[in-house]
Formats: sequence, structure tokens, C-alpha cells
Amino acid sequence: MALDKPYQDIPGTTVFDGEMARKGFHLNQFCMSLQKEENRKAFFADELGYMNQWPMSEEQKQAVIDRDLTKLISLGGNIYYLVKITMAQGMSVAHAVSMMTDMSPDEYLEMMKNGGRSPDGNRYVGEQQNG
Amino acid sequence: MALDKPYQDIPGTTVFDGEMARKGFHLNQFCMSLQKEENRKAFFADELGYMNQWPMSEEQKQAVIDRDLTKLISLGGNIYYLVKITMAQGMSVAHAVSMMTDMSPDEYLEMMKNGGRSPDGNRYVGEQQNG
Amino acid sequence: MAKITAGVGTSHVPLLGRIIDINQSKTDDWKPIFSGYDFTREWIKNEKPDVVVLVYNDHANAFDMTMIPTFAIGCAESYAPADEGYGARPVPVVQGDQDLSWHIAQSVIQQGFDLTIINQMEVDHGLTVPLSMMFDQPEAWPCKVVPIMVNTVVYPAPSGERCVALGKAIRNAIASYDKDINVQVWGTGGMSHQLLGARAGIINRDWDTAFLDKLSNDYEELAKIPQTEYIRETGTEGSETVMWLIMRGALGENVKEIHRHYHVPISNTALGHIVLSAED
Amino acid sequence: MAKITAGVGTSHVPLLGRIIDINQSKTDDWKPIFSGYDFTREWIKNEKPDVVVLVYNDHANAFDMTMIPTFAIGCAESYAPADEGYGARPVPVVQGDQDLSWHIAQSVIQQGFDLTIINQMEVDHGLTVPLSMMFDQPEAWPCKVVPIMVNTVVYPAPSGERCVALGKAIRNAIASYDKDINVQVWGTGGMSHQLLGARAGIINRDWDTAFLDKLSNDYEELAKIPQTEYIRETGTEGSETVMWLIMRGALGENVKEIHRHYHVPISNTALGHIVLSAED
Ligand SMILES: [Fe+3]
Ligand SMILES: [Fe+3]
Repeated sequence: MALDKPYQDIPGTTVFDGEMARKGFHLNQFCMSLQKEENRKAFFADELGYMNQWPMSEEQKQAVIDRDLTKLISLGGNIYYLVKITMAQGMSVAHAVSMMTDMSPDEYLEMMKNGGRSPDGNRYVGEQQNG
Repeated sequence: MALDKPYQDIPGTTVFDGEMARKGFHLNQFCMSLQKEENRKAFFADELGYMNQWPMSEEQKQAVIDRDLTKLISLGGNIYYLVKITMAQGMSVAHAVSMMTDMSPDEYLEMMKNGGRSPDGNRYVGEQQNG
Repeated sequence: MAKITAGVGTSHVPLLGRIIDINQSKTDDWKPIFSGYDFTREWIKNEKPDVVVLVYNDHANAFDMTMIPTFAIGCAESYAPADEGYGARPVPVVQGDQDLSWHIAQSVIQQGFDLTIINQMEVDHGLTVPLSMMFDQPEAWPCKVVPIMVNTVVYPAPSGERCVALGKAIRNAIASYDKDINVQVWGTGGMSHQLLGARAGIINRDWDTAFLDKLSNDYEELAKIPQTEYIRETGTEGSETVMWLIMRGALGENVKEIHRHYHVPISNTALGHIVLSAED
Repeated sequence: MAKITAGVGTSHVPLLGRIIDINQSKTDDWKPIFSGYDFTREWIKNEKPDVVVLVYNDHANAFDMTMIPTFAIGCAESYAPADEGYGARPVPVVQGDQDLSWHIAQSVIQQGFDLTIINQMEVDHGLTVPLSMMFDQPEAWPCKVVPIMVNTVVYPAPSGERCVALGKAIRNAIASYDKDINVQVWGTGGMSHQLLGARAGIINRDWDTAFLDKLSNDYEELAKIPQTEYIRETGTEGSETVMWLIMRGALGENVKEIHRHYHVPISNTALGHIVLSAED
């Protein structure tokens, strides 16, 4: 890979760089279409059929159906695009975000209320993480 | 006008700056639509009806119908956009361009064949022009 | 001549727009957050800016993956609020200032900034939430807006140094504008937030506080922070905070901090807010 | 490591694309024009560039008035020829080099250039005519292309100095690319032409010749020419020629001119063509 990636030693995140943007192009364009109410309706009426308008991979389509945000991020989805799916079904962004952690939505909200996750232990791969 | 316009002393041209881009926005967007074959057909079938899809001024619409390129330029049209109209009807760019000069298409082509219009006399307003 | 009189920094958390839109912002639950804007709301009633140059990033609303400008400037007559996936915000259409936008665009491009000129665009919470924080729920926004859109979604974002330099170029442009108007520059986005992955929820109060401390007089030091450090220290989406440096660069050398507010959390995010008056 | 070995400058007159497409380019009428490319067509068969970084301006085809990037870079897998108003050119789809495009995009943005990243785009005669001039009518283009799109349609275009600087930044980016490939940079557009108004048809042979003369060793002097001088001296659309300076900036300090061709007129335009080898 020719891209310089100085952020690769940061644990627990995926930076949306050129490599991810290439992987996720059609996935993210599909998400973008959910800006329109008529498209949201069409998507929820037939998720797979709706997604077939874009040349997404089967893996991407299944991960959308599963609402597997962690997987979708690894397949090139960008969080601002992906939350259009969960927002369209009425889920809060905090709830959607919590699904990528090892906490329940309530535990995640409780952590946030208590000042959020400390960066300590989450700066470098190999430190104690997510603590 | 707050824009700095150092080119205002150049005769016989209109620089497509912010002022012109604002004037001509819808006119140029209409021209752009002629990139599509089905739109070209629809335009030639009913020019005014087709143009009514854009909030163009009556003056702009009439000048399109008249193929008055000089007027269209003064109303904010950009030449690259405007020639989509004339190209769509099979007119060469040189022919279209000649319509803005005081020459016939043949005279214009003859001038070009002989080396084009000299910049001498055409650099500053007030010089002998277009000679 | 036109003059930049002040700068505002503020997070643009979508949830706060929602709370205002459903008329909950005066309830006790939300008071600790909104009361931090009381000062600014009074102050701006007296300041009466004619135009706000509003620096923000789009969040996959006006721009999709087709074209990603690093810096864009809105030159439209007006900007409607975007449907971000659950209906557009019920806020007034934002009125542009086409004369000033085109003047800035031309001047700044000629100063060596490679702006994308935008003639038609909708605006998302990045632009409308700061207006709501400052002006609450008016019939019409009390000022015109020149949107400056910055890419912070696709890596790499512009560097801090480039952002400061753009701010300075905007300052030059406004200083050469021949209408006698009062201009503010707002920098929005941030502060700490991480919206994805196992480390979601990162908040770095110390880092954010140091950023606010240094913004007035040590902003050239802040300008040297690389995007990777924003990501590491404040969360991946925390790197939005770099946009505040465009605001700071536009204010000239001497500023006075006249208000500050910091609150954790709003949803996933640390909220920061600062008001700086331009003293040059 | 990747290396820029040569630069090509050429006008991109749409009529010449048309003449090639209708198989008329070998007729006596057109020989004086096309024979000026005979050298280059032989030369490039030996050079075999893997990738051409192709600098051009769009002419209201990929971009409409909604968004006007000053500098944009194509990062797509491929680029189809655009329908410019009379059907798309019957030429091969242009293949991109996504690895190299994204590498250049990231590197050049981090060097302080505010590129717009383009992930999907059609390309017009500005990009496809130079390919036809160099490669005639192949089944597939023999190299990949990284499109660099420059705004020269809406005033102001980027300055000559900014174009040279962008070329130098592209050179840095390619020098740090870890694949062993042969890269050429082409600058296209110009030379003299004026497509509108009473002064349509302006051709300034002396000015164009001086530009070609200075391109090798006095390009920093050319970089100081303001857009208004291009307009005044070479016609309003002649200001496209500024794009050649991106090519020149990318070649390093020492170049050797190995071929030149100049012809008046093609339709409304003076055709210029130059080949420079990079000697550093
Ligand atoms: Fe944001
Ligand atoms: Fe051109």
C-alpha cells in the first residue's frame, strides 16, 4: 500500500482514508440515497431489492441487513453515511455508536454521562485498550 | 461592484466572472441539460416549453430561441455552455463563434485561415478595434 | 470598509439542534448546556453582525462520495436545510451574501487557495446548529451567511497551518471589501468525539481545555498539530476541531477571550464554545 | 520508485478529435497538423509511460455550475468519455490508477494544496483529444491516466505561480511513491484562442512562440503572467495555457526540449505542442 498511514498505531478506530473510500464507494452512495423520504420507504419495504441498485458486495449487503456497523466500517462504510440507516429507523446516533463497543447502549450512555472514555490506554495499539 | 476586474479594459470580450456566473446560473444549467440526447430531442420539439423547467428570464429564453449568442453572453451565458445549443443542431463551433463578430461565417473562416485576428488594436478599449 | 469584529467557536452537535427544534432547550435537563450560550445570545444582539462567515464541515449531506472538496465556499443566494435522513430541520432558510461570497472567492483563490465555488447547496447541522445555538428560534436568521465548507470526513483533512493561512486570506479579502459591514467568523465542529469502533466515546477534557487556552495567543502552536494527533487524543471525529483555526486566523494577531463554555457529554461529544473579539 | 521522465504540452482542440474519429487525420488536408505529432507518436512507443498525469480543464461537461473546483484529482477506477452535446466520442474508456491517484491526492493535500477528490467522473475532449493525438485509435489506451482538472472556465483560474507549485508538489508525491513506474505529466489546452465576442478569433503567434521558448528554462518568468495578460494577448480562452505550467513544475529544474510543433489555425485555435524530457 502506497499510502502513508501514520494513524495505524491507534487502536479501536478506522480512519476513512483513500483505501476505505475505494472499498466503500457504492456502500456509502447507497447510504446517501436514504436522504430522500421515498428512498427510505423503498429501502425498508425491501432492503435487499433496494440495495441491488448499487454494485455493492454481497458481504456489504448482508452487513447492512444485519445492521452490523463494525463490519460495515471494515468494508469501507463511513460512520456519517452509515448512521443514515440507523437514523432512518429512529435509532439515536449514540445507540448506534454503542453497538460498535463492548458495552450495551445503557452502559455506553452511562460511561458518557460520567465523562466519556478516557484516552488513557487508547492512544497506541498494545496499551491496555478501551479501559 | 466589489469584485476587482482588471480585465475590464479589454475590448470585445466578456470575462465569465462571479457577476456573470450569478446572472447566467439557470441559463447555463439549462444548456448543460443538452448533454443528454433525450433532452436535446425534448428541447428541439418545444424550445420554450423545455426551457420553462428553469427559472430563466424571459429575455434569456427569447435570446436562446433567437440563437442570439451576443445577447446570451451579456445575459450571463458562458460560451462552453452556449455552444451546446448550436452543436446539438449540428453547427460548428467556428460558425457559432463567427455569429458574434461583424463577419459572415465564411469571412471569419477566411480570417482564421490567414492567421487569425491580430491582437494589435484589440488589447485595450479605445484602440482601433477588431481590425 | 468591511471589518471582522469577532470570532465564535462552537461544537455543532446535531442533538442540540433537535432539542431546540422540539422546544426542550429551556428545560432543567438541558439548562447546564444551553445556559453556557446565554452570554453569547445577549452579546450578539448588541453586536448585530451583518454577515457570518461560517466555517463547518458537511456530514455526507450536501456532498456525497462523488466529489470531496478540501475547501469550498458557498456563493448561492440562499441555502435550504438538508434532509439528513429523518427530515429537514424546521429552521429558516439561510440567506447568503452573494456579493461578499464572490468577493472572498476571487480574492482567496488569487491569494493561492484552491477553493471550490458552490452555486447551489443545502446545508446540514454543521451550519444550522451553530445558528440555532446563537439565535434560538427566530422567524428568519438575523444575519446573512457565507458558508465555508471544509473536508474533515475523508482523510486527509487540511492541516492546521493551512487552516490558519486560509483564515488570514479571508481576513485580507474582507479588509478589501468596499461595503461598510460588520462580519463575524465562526469556527465550528469538535471538540472530542469518536463515533466508531471499540474506542467510541473518547473524551479528552484536558486536551480540549488546552486547545481553548491556546487559541487566543498560541494558535500558531495549535496549527502545528497533525491530524493523527487530533485522532489519537480527541477521537477520530474530534479532528473537526481544526476548523476553529480558520476562525482564529481570520481575527488578526490580537484577540480577547470574552466568553467560554465547556460541557461533557452531549450524546457522544464534548461541547466547546468560545467567543473572541478582534482587537486589531 | 516511481519517476517522472518527461512532459508533454499540447492543445486539446475538439475538432482534431473529431477528425481522428471519422478517420480523416491521414488525408492531405490535415497532414500539416497531424504530421507535427509523428515524432511524438514514435517517441512514446519507446518511452511506454505506465501512467500519464493528465492536466486539463473540463468544458462544462463533467462539471456544471453547481460546483467549480479550482484543482481536482480523479481517483476513480475508470473514466468514460462524456457526451458533450452531440454524442460521446467513440474512444476507449480511460483507465485510472487508483493507487497512484490517492497517493498523489493525500500527499498533495498534505503539502498545502486544496484539491477536490473525484471518485466518479466522465472526461471530455480536454482529456481525450491529447490521448488521441499521441496514440491515434488504439483498442485500449496504452497507459493509465491520473486526471488533474483545473478550472479555467470561471474567473479566476489559479495563478501561474500556483500551477508551478502544484506541479512541484505532484513531483514530490511521485518521488515518494513506492512502485517502480514510468510517469509522464501532460499539460493541455491553449494556445491562443478567443471564442466569444467581437474580438473572437484572436491568434498571437509571437506570444505563443515566446511561451514555448521560455517553458524550458524561464518558466518562473512565465509563472508571473496574470490571467488578464493571457486574456488580453492570447484571447479569453487562451488562458487555458496556464495549465502547461503544472506540467513544467512537475519536471524538475533541468529539462531538454526534444520536439516542438505550432500550427494556425485549427478552427478558432492556435495549436501548440512540445515535448520535454526531465533531465534531473
Ligand atoms: Fe461535525
Ligand atoms: Fe480547452
